[in-house]
Amino acid sequence: MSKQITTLQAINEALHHAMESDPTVLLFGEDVADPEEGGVNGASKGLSTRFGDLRVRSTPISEQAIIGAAIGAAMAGMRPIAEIMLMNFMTVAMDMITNHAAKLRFMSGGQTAVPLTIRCTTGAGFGTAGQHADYLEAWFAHTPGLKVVTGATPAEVSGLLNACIFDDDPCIFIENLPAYWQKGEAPADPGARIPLGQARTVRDGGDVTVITYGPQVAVASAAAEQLAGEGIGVEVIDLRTIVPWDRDTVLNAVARTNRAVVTHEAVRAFGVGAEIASVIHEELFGQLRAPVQRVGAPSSAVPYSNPLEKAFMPDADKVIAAIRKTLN
Amino acid sequence: MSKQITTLQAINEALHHAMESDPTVLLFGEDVADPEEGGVNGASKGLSTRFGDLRVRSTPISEQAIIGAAIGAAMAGMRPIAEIMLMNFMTVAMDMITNHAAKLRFMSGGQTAVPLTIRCTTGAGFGTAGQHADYLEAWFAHTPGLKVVTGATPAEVSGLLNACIFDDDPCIFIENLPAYWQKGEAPADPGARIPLGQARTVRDGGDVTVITYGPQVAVASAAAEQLAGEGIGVEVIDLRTIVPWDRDTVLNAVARTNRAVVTHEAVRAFGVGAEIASVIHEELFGQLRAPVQRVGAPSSAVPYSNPLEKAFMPDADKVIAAIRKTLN
Amino acid sequence: MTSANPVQPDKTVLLDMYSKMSLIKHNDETARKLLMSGRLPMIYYSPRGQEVIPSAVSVNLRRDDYICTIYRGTHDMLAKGVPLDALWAELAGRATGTCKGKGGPMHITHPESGCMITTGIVGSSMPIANGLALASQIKGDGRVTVAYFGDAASNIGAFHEALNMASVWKLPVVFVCQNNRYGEHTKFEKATAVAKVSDRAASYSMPGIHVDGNDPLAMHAAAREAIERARAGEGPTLIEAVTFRFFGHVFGDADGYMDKDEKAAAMAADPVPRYRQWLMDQGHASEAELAAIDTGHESAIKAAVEKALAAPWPDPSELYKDVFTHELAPA
Amino acid sequence: MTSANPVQPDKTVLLDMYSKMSLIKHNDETARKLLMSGRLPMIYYSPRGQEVIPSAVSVNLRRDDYICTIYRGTHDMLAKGVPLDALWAELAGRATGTCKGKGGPMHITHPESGCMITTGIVGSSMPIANGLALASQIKGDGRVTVAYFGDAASNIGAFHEALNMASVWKLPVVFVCQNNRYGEHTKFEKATAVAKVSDRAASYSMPGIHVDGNDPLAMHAAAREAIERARAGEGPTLIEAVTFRFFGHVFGDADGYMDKDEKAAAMAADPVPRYRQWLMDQGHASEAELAAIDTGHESAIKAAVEKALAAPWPDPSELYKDVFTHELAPA
Ligand SMILES: Cc1ncc(C[n+]2csc(CCOP(=O)(O)OP(=O)(O)O)c2C)c(N)n1
Ligand SMILES: Cc1ncc(C[n+]2csc(CCOP(=O)(O)OP(=O)(O)O)c2C)c(N)n1
Ligand SMILES: [Mg+2]
Ligand SMILES: [Mg+2]
Repeated sequence: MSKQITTLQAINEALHHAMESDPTVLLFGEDVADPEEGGVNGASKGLSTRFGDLRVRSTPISEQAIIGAAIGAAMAGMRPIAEIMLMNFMTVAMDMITNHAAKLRFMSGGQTAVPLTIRCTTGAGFGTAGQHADYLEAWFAHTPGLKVVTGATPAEVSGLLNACIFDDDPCIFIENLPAYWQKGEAPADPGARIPLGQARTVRDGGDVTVITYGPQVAVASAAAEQLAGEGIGVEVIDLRTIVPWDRDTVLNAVARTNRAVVTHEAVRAFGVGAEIASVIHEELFGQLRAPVQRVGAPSSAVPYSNPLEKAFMPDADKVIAAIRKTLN
Repeated sequence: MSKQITTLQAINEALHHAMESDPTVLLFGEDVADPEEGGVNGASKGLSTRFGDLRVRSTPISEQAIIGAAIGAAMAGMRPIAEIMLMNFMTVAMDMITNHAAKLRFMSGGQTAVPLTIRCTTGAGFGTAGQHADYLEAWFAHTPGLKVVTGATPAEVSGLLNACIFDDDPCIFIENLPAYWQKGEAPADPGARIPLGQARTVRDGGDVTVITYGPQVAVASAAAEQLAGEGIGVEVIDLRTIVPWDRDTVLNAVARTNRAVVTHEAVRAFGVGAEIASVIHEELFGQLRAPVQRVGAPSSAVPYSNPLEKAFMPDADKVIAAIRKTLN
Repeated sequence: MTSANPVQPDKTVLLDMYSKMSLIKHNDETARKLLMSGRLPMIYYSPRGQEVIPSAVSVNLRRDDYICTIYRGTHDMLAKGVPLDALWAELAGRATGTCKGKGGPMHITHPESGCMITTGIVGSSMPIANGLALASQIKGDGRVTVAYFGDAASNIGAFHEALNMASVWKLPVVFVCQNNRYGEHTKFEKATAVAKVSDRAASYSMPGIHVDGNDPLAMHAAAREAIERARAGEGPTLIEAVTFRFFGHVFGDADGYMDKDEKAAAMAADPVPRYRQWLMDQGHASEAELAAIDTGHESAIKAAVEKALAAPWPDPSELYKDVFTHELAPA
Repeated sequence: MTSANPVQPDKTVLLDMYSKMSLIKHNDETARKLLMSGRLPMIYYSPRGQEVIPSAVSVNLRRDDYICTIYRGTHDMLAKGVPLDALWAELAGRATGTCKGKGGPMHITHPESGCMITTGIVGSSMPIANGLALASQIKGDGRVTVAYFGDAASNIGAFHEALNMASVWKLPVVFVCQNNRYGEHTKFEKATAVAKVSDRAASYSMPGIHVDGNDPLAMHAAAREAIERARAGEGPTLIEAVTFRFFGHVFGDADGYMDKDEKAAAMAADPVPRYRQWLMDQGHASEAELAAIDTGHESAIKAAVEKALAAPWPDPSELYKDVFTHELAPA
């Protein structure tokens, strides 16, 4: 069995490889340089020492300026990686991300490109409560011009991050904070890129297809494992890229199982699951044995209290309940 | 036939009535006071003269400060109406709106309320292009704690705006800019409130139900009119409130017609239509004669060039095409 | 102990300040012990070393005055009067907490004592403070609002917009920047293009006061001046109170990014025992009086912690309450 | 004509400045005529009255230097060299426009002439300008970036964050605030808590220059000083250029909110004819030379307009192009 590394190590190695292989790759964000310990979680440890203060910069707490600087540098031919510490802080840079990064290529008629990667972490389960744990991918998925990507294992995170960095369009790369310290197989090559727009079948199963991404891949897999014991075959698909998402893989899979569940940690209402479910119904109408079930967080802010946080997060039991609904 | 007024007049009269009837109602935004002509479109003309500079204030161009001030005043027992000139400018105040206004009641365990109404205008059709015409209701609908409301006629705008102003939760009130100068029946009473969460059946029809809101109500009605000529009965439902939306009215209607189309001016992908369509499929599975069709803008920024802008906006022809799809 | 302050507050005020400082210090020590022992895991930003600032500010405030604070805010809350029992129950995530356990350490709210919001977003205390002050200006209730924030927060847009608006509208608000020399792991100088945050007041035609935030008398004088100005309707003030955080950014912080000598020197000059000694030297209080204050707080904190840890958890149905005024139907 | 400037630029530069001013003035007159006649409906923010600023700035820039401008930006674009044909085709929404008709008046972009972005969002030209300057700093290409923005934009958060970062990183950028006394319908004084925007430079330890933006020589001197500083790697400068917009905020603006005398006085002191007269008085150019420049521009503008209005519209399939590098499948 190959080397096991944490998601943090995978990110750190991918960043090293990207900066090593292309001098136009830049990194900036709060505390990312080594004098500031290479990020509060150490994701960028070693980079400023190795690649210098010009390319790797700790910034003021100024998210609009961080994303603006990344957009401008990208327009001038660089490949900046801008780190927004937590996804909720994207809100203070929302104009830069959605009115500018997302639209400049289109509004300029293709004259200017914004090959920018915005890394951010998020995720409940840490007791960080209402303003530090939201999954907001649905906002960005609804904003034409942005690619939205997230990985489920260290190797996946590495390959997808590399793909984003070298993609010529702005990418929102979402990292699950609780997963930072989880281990998994190291990528064969820290420079390997996983093509955007291609989903991954995590596990085969003939009865139901569960479509998910990010931390919910592990949750869905646990649910599948449990149901396997009952002889229920659950297929798990990791979308990897939410925009553009892999319609073919999803539709072909559901065309086989005729049952589908979509699950994400984000709030269920008006979430990404609604788009996936709608397309499945549009394309496979008449073939489905049950309506597509959607699992997600309830419509509240992320609560602090531990039992509330547990009740808030979609867990294996909730995914199993949704799967059973498709089987009745 | 009763008095005809423009949407602008309806808003102006509703604001006058609200400020007259309740001294805690405040209004601030860019240029809203009379020395600045009561707003660039005159929506608030006369208010500062009548109610004074303490309650009606033109602000600096500082959307974070505008919404922040509105939140604080609301927590202290006022009913502020904050005007964000155009919906795209909400992006610079996104933290205040989504991390604060939306969450303070929940995060404080119900100790603090934010009875705030954020008015904004938007809408394509004016050649204002990429950064001045977006419909972003899906973002706010996906943010627990916000109510999202929009009206389709002067009387509806008046009644719904009044309901928002006197609602105890933060409301995003979306005004369609092109509709500002369109006339319609005046409300019987400028203080009348239309309860939030109750949809309106604009037109009956036995064959297909079209669910929509805002400017698309007129578009859907035109489509219905045209198809009536062919003997196709199209029911048109105006949601009025996107959050909370009226599931009963929608589901009861579709349970009768067994065919549904959802249309909005916003980008189709990951839009509000996906949630509505998903719920219809979840609740009426097996009863539908066709998959719910979704109409919305394509996945690009709002284009400038007139023919492109026309092609971008969902018009009656696109709604008709979607309706026909449900009939085949 | 030096002080820019000519007029010295009377003994009750001097002791009141000490009492608040002692409460904050002991509360923080208890919090860190509980974390260390694993008895109460939580995300915690120690205010240790910054006790003087909110203590000196709060003795100049009325109970009905408002404060807006941040994740690093237990010192600001306690100084303003947030009760220990409700505070600890919230830190423990219990139904009896200030926020029923829904908000947690970064969102403590207690309107009864004037603590209107604790935000986890850098800079966001300021625009909201303006709104509270705006309401007071309209109602004429004479209240003052204090917005607390850190040095690094002076580089974010919300700071600029809020101070400009507060000045244009002459709002009764006081902006208190607690400059503890670091924003997370980044040194003040590395992120901030001005030597003194207080100099930025000039951009808003607002008085800017630069004060040693660890000097109780100087801090008291600065706070009183600003609060009186606000209450008199003469507009906002920006106070930069220089201080230091003894235990890094967040509990568990390795401090590897810190200047060790700087930290050692700051801790050696711990403002709480220093002020305690000064009170005795000046004959304002005896060792016994001060010890009584300290032990009083210690036992109150101990009792609050035990009560909190024995309190009930919120029911899961709480997820559907307080989102809106009306309760949601469970999805 | 007064001027703070000791060294006077040579004749070619003086005439180059005039030529740009004349081009902008005539271009604006044509735009307003077309709007009045209804021949070309568009959303249009007249820069009439502000011709001097970008003209004086641009004669100090290299073609490969960058600018970031705003919705009120045709003067900045033309001064930097955006070609008339592509500009007018874009204003007319044609496939031959700078942006294939997709961007329109508020989003003119033309990298060849260094016009990297035109934004419709107040304040957003500044953070992006930093990024262009950052790329130059890293590449060492010696380019300078100019960020244009208005007086009211100095009250939005992006201004603050951008200037602080530019100073901390010593970026080769020049922030040019065109203070035309109004933000939409709101007077400068009513929204801005400082008498001079340039005084805000102190908050960023950055040089701040307050200059009469309608005085070509003073403006030239201020621009040269700032641009040379940036190119020398000595960091950013904030220039506040005082000027006036003759035709209100947006075409159709009733001006009811304006101080009539202020407007009349400003128009009476129209900087373009004033400079034209000065050039003749000083013997820098004859009436005939200047007339030749004017008529040259007039005919070029006329030709560009006719070409634009005859040009093809973009194909609807363009909606699916340039969203991403790869073309989208029509939904
Ligand atoms: C908008 C935003 N960006 C980043 C963060 C992450 N963050 C939390 S505290 C902090 C440092 C703030 O430093 P300072 O303002 O000096 O306050 P201190 O923590 O030193 O008291 C940062 C960057 C945040 N909470 N909000
Ligand atoms: C963030 C944002 N808020 C509001 C607006 C609407 N708006 C467009 S121009 C303008 C006034 C800007 O004034 P100023 O910065 O002085 O520039 P000027 O138009 O005078 O050249 C406003 C408020 C906007 N475009 N962006
Ligand atoms: Mg600090
Ligand atoms: Mg202006």
